[in-house]
Amino acid sequence: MKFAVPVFPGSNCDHDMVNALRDVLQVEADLVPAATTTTLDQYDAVILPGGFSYGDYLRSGAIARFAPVMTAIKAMAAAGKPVVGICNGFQILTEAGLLPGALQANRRGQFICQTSELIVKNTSTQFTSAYEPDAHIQLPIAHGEGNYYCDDDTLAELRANHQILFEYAANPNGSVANIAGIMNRQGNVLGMMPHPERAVEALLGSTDGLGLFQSLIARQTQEVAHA
Amino acid sequence: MLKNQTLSANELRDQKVYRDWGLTDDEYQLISEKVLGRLPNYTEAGLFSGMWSEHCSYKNSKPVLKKFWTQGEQVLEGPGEGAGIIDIGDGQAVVFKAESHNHPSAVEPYEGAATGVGGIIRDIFSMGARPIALLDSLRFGEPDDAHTKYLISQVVAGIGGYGNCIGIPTVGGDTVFDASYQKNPLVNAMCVGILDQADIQKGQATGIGNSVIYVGAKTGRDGINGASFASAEFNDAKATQRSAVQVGDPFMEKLLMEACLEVIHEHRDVLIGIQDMGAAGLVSSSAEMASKAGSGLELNLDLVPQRESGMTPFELMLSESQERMLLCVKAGAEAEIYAVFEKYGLDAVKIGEVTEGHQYQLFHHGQLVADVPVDALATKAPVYQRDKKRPSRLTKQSHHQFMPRLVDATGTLKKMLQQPTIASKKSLYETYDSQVQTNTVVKPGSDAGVIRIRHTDKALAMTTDVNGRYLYLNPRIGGEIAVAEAARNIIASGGVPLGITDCLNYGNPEKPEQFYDLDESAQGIARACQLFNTPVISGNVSLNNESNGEAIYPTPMIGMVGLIKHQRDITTQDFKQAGDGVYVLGT
Amino acid sequence: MYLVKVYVTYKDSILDPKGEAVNDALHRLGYENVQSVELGKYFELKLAAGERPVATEVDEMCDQLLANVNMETYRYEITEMEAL
Amino acid sequence: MYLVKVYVTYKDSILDPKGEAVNDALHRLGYENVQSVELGKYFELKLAAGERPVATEVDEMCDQLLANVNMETYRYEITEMEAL
Ligand SMILES: Nc1ncnc2c1ncn2[C@@H]1O[C@H](COP(=O)(O)OP(=O)(O)O)[C@@H](O)[C@H]1O
Repeated sequence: MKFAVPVFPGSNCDHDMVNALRDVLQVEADLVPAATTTTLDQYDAVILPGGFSYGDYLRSGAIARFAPVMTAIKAMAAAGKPVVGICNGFQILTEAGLLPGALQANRRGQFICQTSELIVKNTSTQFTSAYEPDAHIQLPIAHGEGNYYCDDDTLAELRANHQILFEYAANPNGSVANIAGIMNRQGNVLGMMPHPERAVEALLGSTDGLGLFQSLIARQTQEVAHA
Repeated sequence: MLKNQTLSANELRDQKVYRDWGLTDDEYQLISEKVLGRLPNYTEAGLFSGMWSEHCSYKNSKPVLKKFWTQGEQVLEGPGEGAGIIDIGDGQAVVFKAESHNHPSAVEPYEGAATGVGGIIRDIFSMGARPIALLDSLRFGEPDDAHTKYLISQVVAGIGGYGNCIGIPTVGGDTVFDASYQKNPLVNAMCVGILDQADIQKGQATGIGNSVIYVGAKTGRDGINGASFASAEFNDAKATQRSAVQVGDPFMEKLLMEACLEVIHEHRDVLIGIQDMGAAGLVSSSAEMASKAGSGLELNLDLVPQRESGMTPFELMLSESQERMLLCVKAGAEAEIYAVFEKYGLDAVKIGEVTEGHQYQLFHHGQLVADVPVDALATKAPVYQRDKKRPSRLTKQSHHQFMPRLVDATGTLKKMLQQPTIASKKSLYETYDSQVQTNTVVKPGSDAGVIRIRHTDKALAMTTDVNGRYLYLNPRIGGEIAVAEAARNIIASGGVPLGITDCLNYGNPEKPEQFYDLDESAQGIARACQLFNTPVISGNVSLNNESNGEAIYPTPMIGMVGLIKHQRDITTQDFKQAGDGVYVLGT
Repeated sequence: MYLVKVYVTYKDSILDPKGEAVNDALHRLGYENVQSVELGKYFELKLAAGERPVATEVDEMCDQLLANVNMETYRYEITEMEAL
Repeated sequence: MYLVKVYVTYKDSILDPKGEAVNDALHRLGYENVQSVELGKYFELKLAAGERPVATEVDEMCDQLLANVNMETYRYEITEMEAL
């Protein structure tokens, strides 16, 4: 399985993601420049990394959504391949309209870096199948604008279609309905504020992020086996 | 300050405008009579004011810094370059340095703190190292008035704002609240990087005809002559200084860092020197690069990328616009360097070249606007041996030890834990991304931050410490204690201390009692460094930390780095499980 | 040449965390009479006349980039610079 | 009750990285005719009449909190809400 990790100017968790994929999960992963990459056909999945794309000076993710690589990412999403946005990646996906809602400044106005307890709400997805239903997991968060907002109708829809994958056990940032991560209706685009790539080695405090990558990889292997 | 750009050399002398820039009458005379043999023009006097400021020349602190212990077989690069370097084996090295941004942070706390972080990061990557961690050492007044609260929240936001965005984890620091810092907060930032020893860079410009290339942000009128501002005493009446505000752009710096590291790693054969434009911007970086190499230098100021129109040579040379670097590159290799910066969307422009001889020459609109010996700027500032007098607070000290009477131990403990200085700093450091780069084994909140070195079994422990109150009571012993505390923090984290950097924060050195504090504590630090085998490899001096005549406690921040050979040896401060024994070691 | 002033604010139904923070801070400073604060963005653009009407262009820029129309609204004023 | 609109912008000579970023983004989107962008703040405050004149209070709030007078300037408009 081969992952693409686009590097937007200002991405800063791009190497962390690639290190997790290559060194820990032993899968192929390439950094691809957002400004010059126009196709991702050769990849099985794409993960938009955390950071401050274009400085996040306007709204986080607002400028990145126009980067050339986004055309390729949209094509991938439309083709049903997995598209994952972590932290800034989530912000970009909402700005790009690939996921509903928006991410606002944290309720207390400050950047927060801590380990947060999450509840895995839906485990019958390609992103979460390796977790136990309602598992409580520990993942680091590190964001200033992770306060998920959507209107009531959207929330109702997210709930009805089981699109909420991760909830905070204790809401750190003011997110609507404690939302930490959601997927699109089709189930192939995931956005989440917590950082699974920071939780793949016991030395660094938690390995609870492994499940997400393992789910994706297992699904891919299955598909290949079926084909 | 920016008016009067048209003053002639004679007018400058008669109106003594140079005084506003921090040059004394004696220094002005030295320049006219000994160094140049003529009156300096407006631009030249400006160059000297920047380069001869305490910040750039260490004219008051040199005799003190000489007393530091800087040896040790582990040292690859001692004080003098952008940052010091220590061998950590396997062909790798650790690079670190600390820098104070006290005055800018007092005036404009968010940007002052942010640009302090930005500056220290440039010092590290200009050595060829990739920054892997930040620490911050903060001193504020008691947090019970609105202004102090404002300073705290803005300084902390500024540090986080920069470090979080550029993607370097902030893994440690220390925070103390004391009335002595009420009007003069201290904001010291430290950056640690690692490199392969083959990549070590020097800030030098050699080889006649080689190109001097300017990269990064455009130059604007921000922070003109900030170096002499940083070295000046603070005073409520001087509200006009408020124009010296620079805004940091961490996004730009992220691109600049990646581009510079790419040049260092992949264009090593054509890169001769690289240095950041810090205090006294273009003049200090270029003059130092030429002086170190024994070269002359010629710059065409019309080529300097400019954000504003109509900037004078004085402004261009002394602007402290952030996120700029200066490179010296082999003649003919410019295009290959431009291509790298272009990829990151950054300006890279040849603005001059290395010349024969030892003159520093600036051209503007086709005219020679400054022509001075380069060493005069970079190394010939006067050095002052200040008078030293034991402060009355020490001579008057009674030998009766103050012994608190403890009646209610629990109550006293609870009260102590409520002291802001003792209480947890979690609400502050949780606003820093301490985990980006995914190497952080021990986050803030323990004795030292610990960063593993990827693909090895090693890790680095790092800490900042000093208790100004101890130095106030006894500068020499207080200095020793500061180093000892740092060493304990490293050892308690599983590391062997390697070396230190420092920020010497003191009052006005022209006051003999203040100079006593500086000189005595430096000797204490030196002695402790020798005992712990932790040479001083870099550092920074911040004098004149006074407001309305009152100095802060003598506060030499010690930043120490230690090596942990095996990751299994990493230890943390917290109790692990019920039933474990608790021991007290030492006296 | 045109000077365009663009004001971007949150839609009414949306909580504005930054505005709340400023509101609280003003109360702490003693301005108890402040009832509410909204914090929006204010852009000043200088624009050379293009082929299309300025207002059309500005509308587009706002929709695409300057505002997030899911939660923000915008308004703008256009002045010819010669007139300044 | 008063409605107060406050506009905060950078002083000259102060770097505006946010404005630059938006300017560059607009160029990449094809709006080459954009010459410059400044990005400031826009506040809408609702204020009950206090003991002191509104303008005095607003001036103070701006100086103390809403603007950073080291690098920003502000202007404001005050409207009586009844008049709205
Ligand atoms: N400004 C800061 N930045 C980052 N970490 C900090 C800061 N202040 C305190 N810390 C963290 O909290 C711990 C305890 O802080 P403090 O009580 O000030 O120092 P110490 O225990 O070293 O005397 C430090 O070791 C550090 O990990």
